[in-house]
This record gives sequence, C-alpha cells and structure tokens, in this order.
Amino acid sequence: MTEWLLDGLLVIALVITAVAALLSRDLFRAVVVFIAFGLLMTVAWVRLQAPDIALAEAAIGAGLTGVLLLDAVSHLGSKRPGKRTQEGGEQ
Amino acid sequence: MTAPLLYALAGALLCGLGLFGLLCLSHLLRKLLAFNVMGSGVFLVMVGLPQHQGGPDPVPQALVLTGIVVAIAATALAVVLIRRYYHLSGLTTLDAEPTSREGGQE
Amino acid sequence: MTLWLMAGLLFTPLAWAVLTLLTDFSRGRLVSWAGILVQVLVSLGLWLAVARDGGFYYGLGGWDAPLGIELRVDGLAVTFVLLTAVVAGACGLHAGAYIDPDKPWHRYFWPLFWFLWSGLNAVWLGGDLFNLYVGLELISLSAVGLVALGGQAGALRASLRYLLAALLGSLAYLLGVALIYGQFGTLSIAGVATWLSDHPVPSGSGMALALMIAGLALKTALFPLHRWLPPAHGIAKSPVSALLSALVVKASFYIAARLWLELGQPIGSLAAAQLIGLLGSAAVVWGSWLACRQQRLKQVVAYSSVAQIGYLFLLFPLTFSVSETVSLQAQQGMTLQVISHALAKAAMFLAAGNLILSVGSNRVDALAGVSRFLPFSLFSFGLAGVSLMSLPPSGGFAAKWLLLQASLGSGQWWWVLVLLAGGLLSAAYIFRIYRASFLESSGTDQFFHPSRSLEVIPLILAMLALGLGLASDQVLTVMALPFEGEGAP
Amino acid sequence: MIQALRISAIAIACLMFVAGLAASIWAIAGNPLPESLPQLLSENMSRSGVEHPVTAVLLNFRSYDTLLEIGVLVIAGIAGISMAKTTSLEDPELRTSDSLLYALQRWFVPLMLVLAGYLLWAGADRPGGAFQAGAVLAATGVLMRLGGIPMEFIRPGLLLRLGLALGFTVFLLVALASAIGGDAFLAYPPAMAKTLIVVIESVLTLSIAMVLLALFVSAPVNDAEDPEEGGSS
Repeated sequence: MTEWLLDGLLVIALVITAVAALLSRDLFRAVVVFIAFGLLMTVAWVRLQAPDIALAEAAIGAGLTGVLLLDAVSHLGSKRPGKRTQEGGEQ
Repeated sequence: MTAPLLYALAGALLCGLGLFGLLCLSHLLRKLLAFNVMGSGVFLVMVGLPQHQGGPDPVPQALVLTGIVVAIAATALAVVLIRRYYHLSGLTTLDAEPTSREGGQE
Repeated sequence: MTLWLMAGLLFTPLAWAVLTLLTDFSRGRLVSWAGILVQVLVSLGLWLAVARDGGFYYGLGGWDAPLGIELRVDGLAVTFVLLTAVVAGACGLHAGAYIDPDKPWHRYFWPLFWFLWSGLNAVWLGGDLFNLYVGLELISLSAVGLVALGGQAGALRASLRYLLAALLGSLAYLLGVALIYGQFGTLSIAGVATWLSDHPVPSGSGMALALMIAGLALKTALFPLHRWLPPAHGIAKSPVSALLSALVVKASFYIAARLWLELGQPIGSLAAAQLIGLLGSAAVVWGSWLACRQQRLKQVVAYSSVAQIGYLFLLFPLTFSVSETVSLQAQQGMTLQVISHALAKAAMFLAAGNLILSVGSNRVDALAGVSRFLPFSLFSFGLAGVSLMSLPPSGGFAAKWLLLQASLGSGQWWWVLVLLAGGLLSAAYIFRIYRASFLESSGTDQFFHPSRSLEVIPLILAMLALGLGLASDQVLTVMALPFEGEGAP
Repeated sequence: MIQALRISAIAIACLMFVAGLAASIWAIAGNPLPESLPQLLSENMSRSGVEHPVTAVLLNFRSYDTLLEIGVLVIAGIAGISMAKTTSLEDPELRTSDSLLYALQRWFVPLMLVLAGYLLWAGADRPGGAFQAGAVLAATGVLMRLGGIPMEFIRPGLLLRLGLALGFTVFLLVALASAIGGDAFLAYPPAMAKTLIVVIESVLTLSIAMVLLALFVSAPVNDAEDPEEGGSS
C-alpha cells in the first residue's frame, strides 16, 4: 500500500514539475524546476529497478543538462542583442 | 495495473506534454526543455511497458541508456547553436522572419 | 569474401571520419578522395556479390536477431548502398573543389560528411528497429552540423529548425519502437513480421506503426510537415544541399517504406494508406506550385524536392490490398524514383551552386544572360530537369510509368491525375529558370567561370539520371532478387 | 485571439494524442508477450564476458548501437567546436569568484574523480559503466571550468580532436580486428571478451567526458562574420 502511495505521489510530482518547467514565466526558474524533474526521474528509475539508468539520469539528465541550460539561460539573459554590431566593429 | 504500467502511462502523459511544449512554446530553450520532457516520457514507456509482465528487462534499459546519451548530445548541440544564433541575431525564437522572403508560404 | 566486403563497408566511413577529424581541410580532401575510392569499390563489390548470390542476413558481433543486431543485406539495400556511394562520392569530389579550404572551420566538413555516409549505410542495411533509430540520429545530427557549418545567422536559423523537426520525428519513431518492443518483445523487423504472419494482429499495434510512420514522414518532409526543408536545403552549401536532398530525406522514407511493406498489410488500414497517398499528392502539387513562385534559385530546387518526395508516398496506397504484380510495380516505381531523383537532384543542386558561383547571386532573375557564358552547368541543370519532368528516356519517366501502371492496375485511377499534374508543374518551374537565363540583359558582363571539375560532376550525375531509364531493367532485377540462404554468406 | 485558438487546438490535439497513446499502452499491457528476450539474454550471459546484463547488452550483444551512438556524440562534439571560433578561452565573464563554488570545487572535484573511477570499475558486474563514469567526469570538468580553471586541452586544437576520436577509434579498431580475425564485425573472441570490454569502456569514459566538456566549453562564442552562399542577399 505504501508502495502504491509512493509511486502515485512520484508520478503526480513528475507531471507537476514537467508542467511547471514548461509553463513557468521565468526561464531561470523553468530550468531549475526541470532539474528537479530530472531528480524525480532518477527516483522513478530506481522504482523501475533500473539502477543504471538512475545513475545516468542523475549525472546526465539532471546534472549536465541542467548546468548546460542554466549557463545558456544566464548567457541569453545577460547580453544585449545590439552587441553584435559593436563586436563586429572591433574585430 | 502494476507499478511499471503506471510509469508507462505517466510516460504517455509526459509525451503529450512535451509535444504540446514543442509545438506551442516559442523560446528555443523552452522548446529544448519540452524535447527533454518528451524524451523522458518515451523512455518511461520504453522501460515500463515490457516490465509490466516480464519483470526487470535489461534490454530496454540498455536502449534507454543509449537514448539518454543521444538526447544529451542533441541537447548540447542545440544549446551551442542557440547561443550562437542569439549572439548573431539577438533572437531567441524562430517565429519572427526578419530576412527571409519565402514567397507563397502562408 | 562477402564478410570482408561487409567489414569494409561498415568500417571505412567511420574510420575516415576519424582520420579526417585529425587533419585540416586540404589534407582531409586527399584522404577523403582515397576513402571515396575505397567506399565505391567496396559498395560495387557488395552489389555484384549480392547480384550473383542473393541477399543474406549479417549478424553483428556474431549474435543473431532477437538478441543481437542483424543487418539485412538484400538487393534493394545494396542498390541503395551503391547509389549512396555514387552520389555521396560525387558530392565529396565536388565539395573538395567547391569549399574554400582557407576557412579553419571547413576542416570539420569531412568528418561530418563521413559520419553522414556511415549513417546512411547503417539505415539501408538496418534490420533492427532501435539500430535504425541510432542510424537516423547519426544522419540527422551530422546533417544539421553540415547545414550550420560556417555559423551564419541564417544558416543557424535553418539548422535549428531542421534540428527541432528531426528530433521530434526521431522521438515519435522511438515511441513507436517502444510500443513494438512492449508488444512483440523483439526489435527485429523480420521477427515482428514472422510473428504476425501466423498470429492475429494484437490490439494497440496500429498506434505503434502510425507513430513510427508519422515520425519518419516528418523527417522526410511529407506535406504538411515539409516547412523545415526548404530553408535548410536552400541555405546549406551546394554539395551539402545535394547530399541532403538526394540521400538524407530518402533514408527516413526508406525506413517508412520498409515498415509498410513488412507490417502494413496486417497492421495498416485502407484509410491510412489512402490518406498517406493523398498527402503525397498534395505535396506534389503544393511543392511544385511553390517552386514556381520562389525568388531564389536554390529555393526552387528545394521546393522541387518537396514535390518529388510526394511521389514516393504513392507507394503506400499502391501496395495495400492489391495484387502481387501491382505491388511489385509500385515498389519498382518507388525504387526508380528514389534513384533517379537522387541523381537528378544532386546534379541540379551542384549545377545550381555553380550558377550561383558564376553570377554571384542566388536570385533567379540574376541569371539573365547567363546562357551566353555558361552553357555547361546550365546544360546539366536542364538534363537533370528532364528527369524531374519525367520525359522519356529518363529514369524519372520509367519510375512514373511504373507508378502509372500500378495505379491503373489497382483501379486507383486518381493517382494518374497527380502524376500528370506533377509532370506539368515541374516543367513549369524548370522552364522558368531557363527563361530567366535566356533573357538578354546588359547587366551581366562580369562573370566568373568555375573550374572544369566543378562542371563535369553535375553533368555526369545528370547523364546517369537520364540513362537510368535505359538501364532500368538491370537495376530492377537486382532489386527484386529473391532472398536466399539464411545468414550464410 | 487567433493565437489563443491555435494553442487550444494544439492542446486538444495533444490531449487526444495522450488518450490514444494511453489506450494503446493499456491494450498492449493486456496482451501476452510472444517472446521473452530477458530469458534468452540470461542463457547467453556466460558467453558475454561480463556479469552485469545491461553492460553485456551495451557492449557485446548490441555493441553496434553503442559504436554508432559514440559516433553521434562525436558528431555533436565536432559540430559544437566548429561553431566555436574562439582562440581564447579566457573569457572573463565565465570566471566566478564565488567562494561557495570555490569550496565546492575543492571538496567535490577529488570526490567526483573517485566516483567516476568507481563507476567505471563497477560496470562489469554491477550498475555503472562508461556512460555514467563519463558523465560524472564531464561534470567534474564543468565544475572546474565554472571555477575559472582554464583547461587548455579543451581549446579546439589537435589535442582536443585526438581526445574526441580516441574512444571511438579504439572501439572501431577492435571491431575491425574481430572482422579480420575471421568473425563478424564486432564479434569479440570469447576468451578476450572481458578484457576488450574493459579497455573499450575505459577509453569511452574519457571520450564521453571529453565530448560533453567540449560542448559545454565551446558554447560561449566569440564573434566571427562570414558571408556564405545562399545567405540573405
């Protein structure tokens, strides 16, 4: 019974985080929620008796993808679109 | 109804969510997030469905490992392209058509 | 002997990808030309071996089908392997002379080119659903990399669009594969087909087939999912455009066709078959119509690809619930259409690249007066156009003749209208280019002559496309070879 | 208005898609499974050279998939560094003087290196293996990079390309050697299967980490203008 509760809650949490990651207004928050989604996926893989995928998901899905996207978000947020012409002029 | 089947059905839902995101969201990074959500959904179906009857099955697990690596490769490539695209054009979406004249496209 | 050929076929492109990764563009060019020679010889050898002894299964890693990955080496597969060797070889030779070796990032052209080639071979020979997925991703990512090469905003935009479409298509396909594995417990196409031949169709497998074919149709740019194709094919460098239009879109179509021929009869439905045929017809008409209205030369050629791909999808209705002869005619027509379009479209893109190089602009109206300077590339363009317009004796004519016979033979006369309309419309957009180039204009006195080697390659490809109609019988006998000897080469 | 209509149309289509998919999954789950691959797998495990079934599938039974998959990674790496026309990695914006990050780095980097080594070593008979170890290794690199350690070897030069190609080359050579030895492409001799798999896994770990790291590092781009044919002229 507790197992069912755990699985049910996990699935609900997965769907909620996925929705939140896609619909969040703030892009930075969306990526953070997506990392949480990845961590929940890790737990789901453990529940599915797939420890290999759980390890890979934790390292790649949540870790690397998260860092990659966070870095991209800060990049896209910080630089102004007009910068292109300035830099083009310098070089 | 078993736990793997529950996860497979959740995977179906995630696929639908990801599809919706890929089609509706315009920001490229959000599209990328949607792609990853949809990918996770597909992987859940892939592992959950066969394990519903047979118990742990290493074959789809190995396939999903391969799939995850392919997905990160695609994601990382897309991020590089998006950043460079932003750097050159200042755009983060593909919606606006600044230069192209596709003559005839609706 | 066949074992050696197979090892060579699988090994060479991958090995050359690594080799060229370690060199710069000019040295990579020499290395690649040697590699092209090896690969053409190996492909030809394999084609001859299969033509003589019939097809076989090749278990990779020494493991047989359900557990390991089996390659299906049959007449159709080796024909396409040989076609790839010819077209990709030609594009490689052309690219070597065409691409500027001084740009440092052009060194990455060769590794991507070779990875693309190995992905194509993996798809032609693949008999395992998941392995085909990995092959498709290999093709998509290297194609995206090739489009983006150079990293200009327009190219990046097109390649991002291409990447997103390709990824969505792959995921849909993979979802279908997941359902197939959940249902049948195997990933081998042959295994699924064998099981279906003596069991009732299980419920839920229709969705699996629909997902796979929908994903592949997106990757093949079937109308109305075609909108990613023209920007990507139009903006890439000409040898890359030629590769993409001639071969890359065919790879996903080929998988869809294989799935339909093996699983369509039991799992598919008449409505689905007619719907796909209808979409194909819409692609023929709509693609040709848009090709007539494009302002830029390469966009015309790219939209023409959308139209020509449409013909291929007539295979679906023409092989569903029809007699054996009609089905065979449709399959032969499809094969010839793939080959002739690959040759003609590669020739056309390479010739278009030469024309753009000459007049220094990619606009159609900038071609005014070119006919005085460059009869050669213009001539290749026209020869390829003959095949696209499907005039005799071209390969395009032979293909459409077979499709016509199959339509009439199965009583589905409505596809005949599509074939006729498509032919007329393609004539319209090709003559439009011709008209533009024969216009007298005072403005085009500056004119750059591309080197001879750039001009010869499209001519040869166009001649091959034209001559295919005469040699179609020989090609088709190899394609229809019976599948002999299980696993014993 | 039209936008809202479009979004709701897509939403309805996606809902129908989910419903259809769920119905198919439900139907398939009710059907009996015709073939049991796990059983066949466990019968052949003794010939695979490793004890862990997932590793056996990845690096022996379906090694061709893995070979092509590494190819996909290398392609992504190549395409990524082809975008990076930067000659200098000393992008000042990337350096963080965050003390938290510094502390993290001091404690985490050695820990993560050990973890990567363990994962690689465990792969033969327990969960773990080249992918996980490679990812952890790459994550270590990312952490070091964020801490401002320049990491010269990621510069787009011959060394980087050698690193990208290393794992793939070794894998490919093993495949070729087995074909020359008279068996099929990628068929390891049974006696050497274990050794070969361990060797392949080790180099793959390095290559995977290298590619992921290269993609991460090449993402910041400097400016480079180059008019191309077919552009918006």
